[in-house]
Amino acid sequence: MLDNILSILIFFPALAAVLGFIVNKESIRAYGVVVAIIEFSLALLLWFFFDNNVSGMQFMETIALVPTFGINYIVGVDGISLFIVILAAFFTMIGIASLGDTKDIKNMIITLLFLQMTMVGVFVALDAIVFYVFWELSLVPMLYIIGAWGGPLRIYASVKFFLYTFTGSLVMLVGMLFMAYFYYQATGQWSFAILDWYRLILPESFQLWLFVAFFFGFAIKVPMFPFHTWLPYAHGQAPTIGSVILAAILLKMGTYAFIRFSLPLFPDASTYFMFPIAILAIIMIIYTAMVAYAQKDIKQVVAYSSVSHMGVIILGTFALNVEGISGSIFLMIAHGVVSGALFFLVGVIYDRRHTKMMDQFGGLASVMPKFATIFGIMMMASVGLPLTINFVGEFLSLLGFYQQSHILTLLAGMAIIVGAIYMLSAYKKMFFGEVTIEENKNLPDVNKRELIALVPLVIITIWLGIYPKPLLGPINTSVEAVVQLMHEKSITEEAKQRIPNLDILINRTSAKEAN
Amino acid sequence: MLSPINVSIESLNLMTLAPMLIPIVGALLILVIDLFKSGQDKSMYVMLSLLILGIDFIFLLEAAGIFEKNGTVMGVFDVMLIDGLAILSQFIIVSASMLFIPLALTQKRFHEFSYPEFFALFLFMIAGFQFMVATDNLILIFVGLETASLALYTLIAMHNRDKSFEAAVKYFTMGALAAGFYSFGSMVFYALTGSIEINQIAAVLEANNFADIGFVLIGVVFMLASFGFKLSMVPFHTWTPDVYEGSSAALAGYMSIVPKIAAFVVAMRLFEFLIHSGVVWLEVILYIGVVVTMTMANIWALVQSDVKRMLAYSSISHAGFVMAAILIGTTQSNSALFLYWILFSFTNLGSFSMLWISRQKNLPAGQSSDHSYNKFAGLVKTSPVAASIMALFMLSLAGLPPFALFWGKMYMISSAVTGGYTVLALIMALNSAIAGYYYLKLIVYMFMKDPIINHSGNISMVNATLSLKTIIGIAAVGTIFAVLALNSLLEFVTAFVYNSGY
Amino acid sequence: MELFLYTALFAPLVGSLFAALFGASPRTKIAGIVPSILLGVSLISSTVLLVLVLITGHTVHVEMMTWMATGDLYIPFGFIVDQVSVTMMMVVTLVSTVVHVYAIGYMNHDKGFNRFFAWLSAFVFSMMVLVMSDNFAGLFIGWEGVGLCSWGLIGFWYHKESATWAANEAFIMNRIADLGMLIGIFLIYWNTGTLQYDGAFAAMPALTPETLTWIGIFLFIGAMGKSAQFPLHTWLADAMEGPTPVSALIHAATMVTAGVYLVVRSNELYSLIPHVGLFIASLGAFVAIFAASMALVNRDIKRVIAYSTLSQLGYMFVAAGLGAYWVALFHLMAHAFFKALLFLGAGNVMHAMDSELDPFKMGGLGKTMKGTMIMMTLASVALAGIYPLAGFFSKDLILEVAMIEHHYIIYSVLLFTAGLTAFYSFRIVALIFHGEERYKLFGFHPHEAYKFMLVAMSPLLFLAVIAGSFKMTYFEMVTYILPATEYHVHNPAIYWIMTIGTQIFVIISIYYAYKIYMSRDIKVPDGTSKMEKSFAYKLLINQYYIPYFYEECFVKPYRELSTLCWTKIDQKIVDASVDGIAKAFYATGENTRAMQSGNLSTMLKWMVAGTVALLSLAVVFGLAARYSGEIKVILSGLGV
Amino acid sequence: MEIGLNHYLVLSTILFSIGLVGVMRRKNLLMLFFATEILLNSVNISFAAISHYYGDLTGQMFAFFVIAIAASEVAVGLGLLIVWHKKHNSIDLDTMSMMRG
Repeated sequence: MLDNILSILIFFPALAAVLGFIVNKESIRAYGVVVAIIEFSLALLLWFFFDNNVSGMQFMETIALVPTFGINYIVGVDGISLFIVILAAFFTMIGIASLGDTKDIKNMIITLLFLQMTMVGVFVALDAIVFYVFWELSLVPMLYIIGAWGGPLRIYASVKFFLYTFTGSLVMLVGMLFMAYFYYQATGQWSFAILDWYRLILPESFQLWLFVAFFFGFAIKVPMFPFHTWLPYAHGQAPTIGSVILAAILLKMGTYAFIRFSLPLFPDASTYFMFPIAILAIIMIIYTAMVAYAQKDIKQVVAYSSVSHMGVIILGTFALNVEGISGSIFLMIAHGVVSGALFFLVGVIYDRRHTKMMDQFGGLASVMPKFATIFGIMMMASVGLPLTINFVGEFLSLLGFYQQSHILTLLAGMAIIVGAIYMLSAYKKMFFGEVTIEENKNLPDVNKRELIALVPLVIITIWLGIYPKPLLGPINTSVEAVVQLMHEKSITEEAKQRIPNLDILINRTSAKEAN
Repeated sequence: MLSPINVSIESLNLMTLAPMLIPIVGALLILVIDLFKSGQDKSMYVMLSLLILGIDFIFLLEAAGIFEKNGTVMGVFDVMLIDGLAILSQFIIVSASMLFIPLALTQKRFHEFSYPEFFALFLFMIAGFQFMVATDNLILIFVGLETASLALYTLIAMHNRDKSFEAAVKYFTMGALAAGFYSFGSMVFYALTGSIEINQIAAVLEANNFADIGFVLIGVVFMLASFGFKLSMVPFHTWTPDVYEGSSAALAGYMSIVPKIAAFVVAMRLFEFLIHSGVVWLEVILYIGVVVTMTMANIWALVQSDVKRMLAYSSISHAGFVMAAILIGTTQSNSALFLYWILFSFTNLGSFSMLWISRQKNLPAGQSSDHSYNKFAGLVKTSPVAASIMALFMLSLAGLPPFALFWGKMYMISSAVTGGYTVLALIMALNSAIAGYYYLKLIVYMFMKDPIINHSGNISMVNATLSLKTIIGIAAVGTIFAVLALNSLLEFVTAFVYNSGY
Repeated sequence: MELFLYTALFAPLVGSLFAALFGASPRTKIAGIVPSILLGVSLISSTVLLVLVLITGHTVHVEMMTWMATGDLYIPFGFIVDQVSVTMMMVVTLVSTVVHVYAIGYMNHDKGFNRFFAWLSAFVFSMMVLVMSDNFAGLFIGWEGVGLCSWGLIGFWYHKESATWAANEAFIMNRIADLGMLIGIFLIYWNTGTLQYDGAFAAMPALTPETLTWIGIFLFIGAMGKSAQFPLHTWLADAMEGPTPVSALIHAATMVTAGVYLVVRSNELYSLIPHVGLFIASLGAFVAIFAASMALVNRDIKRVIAYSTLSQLGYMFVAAGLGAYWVALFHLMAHAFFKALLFLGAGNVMHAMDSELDPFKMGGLGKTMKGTMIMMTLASVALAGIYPLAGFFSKDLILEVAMIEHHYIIYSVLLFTAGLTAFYSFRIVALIFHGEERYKLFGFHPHEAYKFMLVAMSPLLFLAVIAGSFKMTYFEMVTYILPATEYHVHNPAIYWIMTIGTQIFVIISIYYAYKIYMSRDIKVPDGTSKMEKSFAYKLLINQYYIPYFYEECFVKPYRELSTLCWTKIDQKIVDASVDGIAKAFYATGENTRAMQSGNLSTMLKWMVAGTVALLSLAVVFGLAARYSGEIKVILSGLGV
Repeated sequence: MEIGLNHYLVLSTILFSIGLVGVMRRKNLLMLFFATEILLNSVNISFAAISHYYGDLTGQMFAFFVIAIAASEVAVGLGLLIVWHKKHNSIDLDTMSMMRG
């Protein structure tokens, strides 16, 4: 059971989805909830049996797919991917549970389950092609969700989302094929297994090109400035659940891939491109924050804010030291929780008023106090207040990058200012002041179903803000291994001294082999 | 003073001829049956030709066995040439035909299938293609080519609509021109080398290492022109969309697969030795041709309003994509070509069959063409299964993993990478991105729009019968689970291509 | 002892959560009383700790649990009670207990009663975290926490536009400073490898001067934000939008002094970099007079008191900057008492005048509100620094420090400011309580506040009066960990001249204040009088036009730039280019599809044309190949 | 002067070009077929000539095959032509452009 728990995690939702076609429309919601709960508890089981002291991959499975061309089905988790997997399961669960009454809800739930398969797949895949398969496959359900349940511009938004990401990842595919080819030249056999690639030391020039190729795929997914413009449309048009999953999980694929591929495979290139990327990240942080400030649509504010936060994540990733990378991974989780919650909250108000324009609101604090409180907590988390989940991530990311560049960190630190500006003004517009518009006079406060989604998120936000250790521990262990690997692999002087040497011995063996 | 001919039957080894003879005999058989007792039901003919093709297939397996034992075989005065390419392509031809022929058993009655000639011609055509791929003698190639083409023109015309006649005439006329080019080209080669067998031509040319390159190139140009026509390379592609639109969806799907693979094999035989012996010009021209073909075809496909026409352009683009293999000319690329085409034939035949299955007798009201996008709007509401399957084929054509065509694309691009054609690889990749748009367009219509024409229930299935559904089922399964068969397929193809020295 | 520490720390939190339970429900007394009681508990345990520290000189240091640990970074939730922090704890708990009790009366009729106490206790908790934490990260938690609570309390009446605006202004300005602090923290971590006070300060002497300077500057930027030093001062005056108890607690006694606390806490750092210290002192002096000058003319009692707070903070920074840390701390403590008292008094007045703030519309309130009058007068006396009240000991000490450190400019500035202080304090006292009863014109019916409110205020009054006498004991205690420098002008002559001189100067100012503002012909200013026309008046009443300047030069441009970024850059450039590429492809298709004219002979022409094109290329190439030799010759002839 | 191989080749090339021009210019379907016939037969000439020049029969065989194929092409072509003429009673190319774009 435990030996192939990962495969179960991946394919259980898919199987459930297929069977879901038979389930009656009336009871599909219950079905979906149950399936999601089972999946989530499996994920928790995974965490329970996860060995925090092993830096390498655990629960690995290998099945030969196309051995002649070196494509194998390899999956495994380490501290880096573990929690994102759990997060994915968690969000699908509360997402389905809190799903309002939507038209053809059956298709929606089935699509969500398929989406869950692809999400889990991306984060546990250890073979480049398998990774690519899930990576691309994840576009389809999201395309359908945005395109079928979205707003007026939904088709434009969904197609843009699909094609933009698709294009980027095709360039990435070429990069992967090159990588495999280099491996073939070096060892005489084809392999797409990431762990094999880790052992390959490339000359710097190759690294630079491959880094760029991979960069396109990842940067569009993140999305990094200037490839971010699909995101506002996608978020703006998508239904609540779509935005939540998109912001919470799908965006993380890009940043996760940076840590899984770019850094360990191309340490020198990563060092070489560190400053350009850091500058992009800073543009993301400040520029998108300003754009967010200019928005009139609360959902767009949240959308742009998440771009801004992704900037901090990127910055932490390219700090190339343990503090920064752990911070960025933690911030992935944090941002998932917080922005997911924010999109939920926007959905709550949208369901009531069918508008997202902030000037349609005002004074909601007196009408919907519970809602205002939760929104306030999440907003404060999003602006990175200490003892909320976001702060830990942002603090560590910035702290990490400070070692690389002082002035850039100072600029990036503006995040805490500009973030406060747009968030507070948005909150002021929506919740403070007198209630002017008639419809707002007696809006119902958050109901039970919405609380099901929101309360756990609030709890997590505070709990992990006060006690992040359960996550930081495993993350730290794996990140140390990655950083050490990078240091050992790097060939240029600059990389050697920018990437700290932890002189620890990496054990890439999976837990099973370990004991 | 002529001496009496004495040849031992063994030296002829007629086994090499058997796979072609079978369909011919079958065709004659059908004609004879009609002669004695006309007015048989089409189902009988369908099953009969299916059986014949089955036998043909078995003989092919036989041939494959022989090839695996003792490599390339020449036969019948060294006119026939049974090597890996021949066998692989014949496999594709025959199996694609076997997948095609049951499509004749439609719900609606279509004029052409009521004639036994249809099936006879069909079998003749297959024989023609088999000849084409199983020789390196220019005459025999020519004969095979023309047999197949002439039969094909007639098949198209038999659909018996204004459009189909127009299509047939267009195809025919341009085909005639292409034939002219072909004969002129082979004339040039004959003049240069005094031989009409490709390997000997190659030998002679290399012997005097391309002394008068100018004339060689002239020959090459005419060959390019004629095969460019067959493979619908820009600018020789103009017939493709019209012919596809004019002919029945099923036949269009067939045309997008079988004639092309035959032409590919010949092109491979003819051009690769030239490229390998360093005719830079041809390399450049092919490079341009490949890029232009796949890009332009994609761009034209973007603006189509009829699904069948869109698929026509898309298959042009796919052909261009695969043409790259001949340009790259490594073993990996050549096996990538076959791999790609096998997977492509599944997917494409599937998608055309989906059109075929949704085909009404006459044009639906307010429609300019049989398969406009609007017809499929909101299909997911009326018949979700059909919509999902169609979407599946579209995604596969777009090269979305893990569906069939992705693996072909991936292997092809990888071969470009290993062949050192980095830029080409990038262009190929990005082209699939462009192509993504129009495949997506259909999905958008099916899944995200509301029905525009108020079709009564299952418009998408009006033409459905068990056999059609079976074919589509096979195609769908093949498309989804391609990855499982991939390894063995890859080994098989690579072995055959490699052993026949390509 | 840990027990007391944890009680002192967490009692307020419990109170806050308790009040929060009633957050949505209508106001209940219990939601106010329980937090007050819990604060009392916290006060008691702080006192116990104070006594312990006072007697034994021991310090209590606990580490509750790990917070963040990754790489080499290790940050625990650690708390320390030493002489410095215990002082702050006393101040905080004492003042806040008083304010809580007072607020039960003050907020009596407000429908946000419960919410108010939730926020207020939460504030106390974060303040305790701030002062008790044993590392910079913990400090930062409290730092941001108090910021959050002050946001919530300034904007407590959220339906008022001005209130919410002020709240956001305060939060954002503090954020700007916090960034500086964060950078300071990063510097400390990467240079000393830890964020624990002891570890960090122990490592500091080894660092290069410029590193230390940077650390010092960035930490002080943080302090500037919280303590509203120039140029980040504007938020404090606007923060008076909040309920008066809030002003008393947060914007007089506790939060704004956090900056001073930070500087005192990192005295080991600042004593290594005296030049930064001098800068701090100078800035402090400047702010002292700058704020006092604005207080002279302002027509809003709360703002006047706010400015005086600002100016007193300036005094504290002078002391801290000049290395007299214990003096700074001492003045902090004394100031907390009388300033809180002053605010609460102002609160009574507001209550009486139903939220009227313009002293010119009052006058003669002394008759109806004796208690308040006495308290405010005494508080003002203390503030002015008249012997023997608290202000005299703490404030004059600072003057002496300046004198002894030979910073005569600073000294004279402070001296002059002392005069101003006395003047504006008694200006409002006079305007409010004495002279003609102008409020009658506006139909107010003032009344004294509840008894228990006055009773609640009395401890502050008591302390404001006698706090000065603790000077030496306090010195003994706190100099366990702070540099123990006695500040005494040794030449008795000069000493006496100084002291007496100051006293006289102050008294004169008070006299003038009374003389001007008690006169019968005080009218509500209507912008006609000569004084109001004068440039100086305009300058002062408009706060040196600094808020306008900020509005014009930062707020507006930022807003416009944001809109520009969105409408122009994001949509017109970035997004348009992406769509442009797609459109380009599509347009190419539309334009070239004409090639497919459907006419057979055109198709044939295309085929032939293609062939001919290839043919010509072939011929060219062939010729080139044949005559390659000649071509080479020609090219070389051309010099290629 | 006596006629050599080149003359035949030149002749056939000229004929081929004529054929091409015809293919491009002719709007009448029937004429179009004639033009294609010219194309093929021009090739036949040179095949015959070359095979005589090399003195082996392959070329002439090719020529025969070409003739045969030409014949069958004409058969199919005329068939199509007749059908078209029945339907539209015109054999002008410009009548057949239903499908375009």
